[in-house]
Amino acid sequence: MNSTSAQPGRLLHLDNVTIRFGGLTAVSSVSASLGENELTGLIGPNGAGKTTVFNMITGVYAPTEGAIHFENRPVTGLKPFAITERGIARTFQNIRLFPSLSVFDNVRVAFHLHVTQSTAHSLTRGRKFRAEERDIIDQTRALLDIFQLARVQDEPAKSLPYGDQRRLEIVRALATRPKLLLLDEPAAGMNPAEKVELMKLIRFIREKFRLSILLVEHDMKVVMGICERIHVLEYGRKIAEGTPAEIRQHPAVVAAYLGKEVNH
Amino acid sequence: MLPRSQIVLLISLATAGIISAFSSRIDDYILDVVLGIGINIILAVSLNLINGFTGQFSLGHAGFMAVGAYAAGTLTTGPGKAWIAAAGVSPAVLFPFVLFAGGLAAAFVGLAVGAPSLRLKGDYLAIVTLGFGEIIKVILQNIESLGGSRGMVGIPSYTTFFWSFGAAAITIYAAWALVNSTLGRGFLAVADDEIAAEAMGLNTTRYKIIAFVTGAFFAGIAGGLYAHLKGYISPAGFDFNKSIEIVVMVILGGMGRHVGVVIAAVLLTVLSEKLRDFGDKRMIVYSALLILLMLTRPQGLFTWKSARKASPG
Amino acid sequence: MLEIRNLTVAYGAITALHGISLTVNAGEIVTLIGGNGAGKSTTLRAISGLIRPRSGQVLYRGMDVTGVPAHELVARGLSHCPEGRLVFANLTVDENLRLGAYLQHNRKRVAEELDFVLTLFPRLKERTSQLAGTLSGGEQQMLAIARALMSQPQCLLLDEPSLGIAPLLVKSIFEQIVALNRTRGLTILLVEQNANLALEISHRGYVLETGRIILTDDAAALRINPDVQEAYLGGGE
Amino acid sequence: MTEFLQQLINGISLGAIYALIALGYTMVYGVLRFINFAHSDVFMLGAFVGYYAVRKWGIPAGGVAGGLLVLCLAMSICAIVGILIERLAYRPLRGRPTLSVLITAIGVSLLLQNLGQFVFGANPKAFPRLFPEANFHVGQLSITSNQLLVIAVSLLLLAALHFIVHRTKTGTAMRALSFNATASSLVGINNDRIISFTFGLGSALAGAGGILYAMNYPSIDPLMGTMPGLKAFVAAVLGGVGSLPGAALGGLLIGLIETFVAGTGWSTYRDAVAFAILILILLLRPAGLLGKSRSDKV
Repeated sequence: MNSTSAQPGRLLHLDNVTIRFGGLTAVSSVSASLGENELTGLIGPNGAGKTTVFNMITGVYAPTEGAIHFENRPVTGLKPFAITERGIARTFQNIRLFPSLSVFDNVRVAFHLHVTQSTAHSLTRGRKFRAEERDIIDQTRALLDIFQLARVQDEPAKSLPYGDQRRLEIVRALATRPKLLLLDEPAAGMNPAEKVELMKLIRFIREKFRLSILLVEHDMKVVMGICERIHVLEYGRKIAEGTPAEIRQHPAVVAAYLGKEVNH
Repeated sequence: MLPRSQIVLLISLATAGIISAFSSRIDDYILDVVLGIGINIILAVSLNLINGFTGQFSLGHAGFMAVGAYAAGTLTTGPGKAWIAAAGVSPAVLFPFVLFAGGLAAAFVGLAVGAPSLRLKGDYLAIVTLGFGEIIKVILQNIESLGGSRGMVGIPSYTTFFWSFGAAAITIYAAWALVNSTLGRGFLAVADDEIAAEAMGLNTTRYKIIAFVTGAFFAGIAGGLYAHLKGYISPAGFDFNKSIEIVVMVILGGMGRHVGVVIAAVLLTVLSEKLRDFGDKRMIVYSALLILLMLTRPQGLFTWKSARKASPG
Repeated sequence: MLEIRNLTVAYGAITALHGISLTVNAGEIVTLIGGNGAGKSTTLRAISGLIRPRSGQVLYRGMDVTGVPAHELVARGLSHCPEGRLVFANLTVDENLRLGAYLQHNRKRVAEELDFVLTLFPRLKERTSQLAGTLSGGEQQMLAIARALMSQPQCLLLDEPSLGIAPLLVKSIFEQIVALNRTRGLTILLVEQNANLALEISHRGYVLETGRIILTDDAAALRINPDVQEAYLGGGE
Repeated sequence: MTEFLQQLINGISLGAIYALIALGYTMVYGVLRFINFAHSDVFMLGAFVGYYAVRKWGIPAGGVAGGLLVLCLAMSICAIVGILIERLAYRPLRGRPTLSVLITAIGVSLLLQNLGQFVFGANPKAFPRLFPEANFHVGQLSITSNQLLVIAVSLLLLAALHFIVHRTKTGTAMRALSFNATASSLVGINNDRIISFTFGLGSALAGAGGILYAMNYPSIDPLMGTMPGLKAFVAAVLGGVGSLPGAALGGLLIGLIETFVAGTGWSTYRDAVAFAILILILLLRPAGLLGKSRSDKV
């Protein structure tokens, strides 16, 4: 429970994190560490507790036991918005955009963490306020340009096709300028060609924005293809950790994740 | 150079001043209705900030209006009258300060109401705000020095065309300016998806409280104007039905639309006057229209564009 | 028994199914496999009337049942056991099962059917007066299947019966599914993430990818198909 | 002590009526997840059916048979009205945002009140005597036969409701639907029909509540439903919305609290007390005394 348990140089550290809902233990003393600029995968069969771990890191749930450290500072039990302020941004398994806001505003609003003027300044609308607003509008455009969303910037987010919505959600998260980006099943509902694109996109984001990425994903190909380290959950417990090559050979993983009945 | 929005505001204020100078030529009854329109615009636009833009359903707006009305009325009629006399300035000159004080009082109550209850959502929040509105009414009924349930009489008629529409113009400007900024987009984000808004680092509680307190402030101003227009206020005048009336304006105008809500406020005030001819059938028509509206056009009558554009001005 | 023609389903701007067609013959077990979000559950939901397709047709025993609400399809012998074990947690196991036979007014038939499903899943027998919410995950899944059987369906849509359940229980559940198919001639359309297991008990399979059917074949053929191997069977080692 | 017992009896008798109304709120919330604002006006309607039955339709009152007949009539008419309201105003909005439905419900409530004022007249009317009346004295205590009747009828109706909900197929279907509408349709339950039934049942209880209320407070007017309605709603929240025993318990508590507050020097704040309780409950224990909390899924 003390901060010395966090390892120096590690970006995110989970220390024996447990959460119980009623009588049910959804996640049971999971420990894991993430490094700077690392691409990590979190996998496991459906219902293994991946999204629950995600929700604890992002403050949606507070762990019943254990601690979470980010940049060696405790973030356990902080509210979601406070966690985002610290530099952790996320996407959702079932896309959660601001449906009635334009694509542009979806991204613009995420820049709010970097606005220096207060709410009251939007009433007086002085020179400095307007300069900053113009600056944010420019940055929003630039970001949308990078991800080829500029052409639809005035459309309401809900009218975009599925793939664009997924991408917009990632762009919106990037606008908060995170040090760690959590992606919850970004490949869900994509065909193989789109998945290849997504893998390129994730690598590109990591290089371009120099951040760490934690990926919860079902698709083994995607996870094995891009992650440097993989953590495996089953029934709320961590059963393995290692490089893709190690995970592929790991007997517990083969048994749990790929199904015991594999016989060929 | 001022931003365009502020130039528009100044022109509006000047126009209100000019029309006000000629208001003695307008028929008394019509002037009364017209000034009422200004007040209803303030009420609708301020509630729109809470219900429309921030998506927090409040059913107690009339309560904040009551606080403003009583606070302002006390300053010009009750104990405050002596202080004003002592200040030696014309009471009409002090009127904006009186209105401001009414607004502040309402904002303060808004904070006290909003801070605990904005954790609730949807119809629960609606019921709690309704409850607070009723409590405010009951408390006012029990304060004898404010006239109790008989109400407060003899409030001077300070509300002119300029004050009514000047305040309306300022309210519209403030509501527009508040949501038209990077921070202000947060209000809309809270309305759209609270969980996603939190995940983007928005302190949703803070946003809700700002919207609620600002909305209450302008409702208080409207209350002050109302008190000094009618000359008489009573707790019963700020009941649940009044809150509903304001809610209907916001819904009719299309929640979260500036222009639509203003148009709706004008139309409904006029309609309400016209329906007086129906006598006791007036409210039957009114409620039937409300149901019909929800069944046929729940998004409001005046909704055109679906996405809002960005502008720094 | 069941035929889908050009079924298209959309949620708002997002199209989940792009005109898929498939057939399930009487007495068959057919598996629908595909990745997360491929549209498997959506297909079942569209068949059972929980969602209205944008276009296309659902034919059940030769009759067009597109857009017929779920509760009427149950009356016609089409039962859908949904994903996520939607058992009534606030009701007892017994009440859950009896609700499964909601449309059956003959008490004797209900009692017979109750006996039948309880012999099928003896674990439930010991827990009939317990609230369904207090059952373990696997028991809830058994209850969900048992409840779906209570309506004596001719055709069963089964969504992810192995979801979050210990392998041993999964095995026993799958054995019961096969038994039902053999003894009662129950037609089953199965959606399953554990493709290997599902194909093992199925006659045929369809592979669904981003709302389109990209492959269909005999179950045995699908199991040795290299593409399927790599994508869904965890092959490639 | 006598004073206390007297208040206790008054409170229980008032609380029993609140409980009857609260059950309607809670049942509708259970199956549709929204607050039926018009419920309090169905309650008002119940009282007026009683009035018209005796004054205009010539049903003989004052005896036990006549009184019961009027009670049943009010319950039946209210049930029909409740079903009609759901069919016409709420069903077309199925699946729309809660707020649209809530506003529609407010509209229906206003419509009923104003139609009431138009048809019945806005002035209060004296409610006729339905049952034989008597006063019983136990020491210093004074109990009216009407108070006893209220308690007896309420208990009877509560028992009947409990039987329907827990012992009949339709009741089980109601509970299933309130747990999950998708799952209930997949076992062959026609959700629309169960919702209609729920509205009918809740409205019948409100109709009975209207009659019982008017027997004890025999001046009725078209706006009479508002306050008891709001308090019954508070009772439902206090007990935990969606929980039937909770609604009964909440009703009883609100009735007792209100009666005791009225007995003190704070009687003018009587109406505010219910709201203060509501606000406290929602802030401290939003799930209510007997309710279960639900959380948003991410």
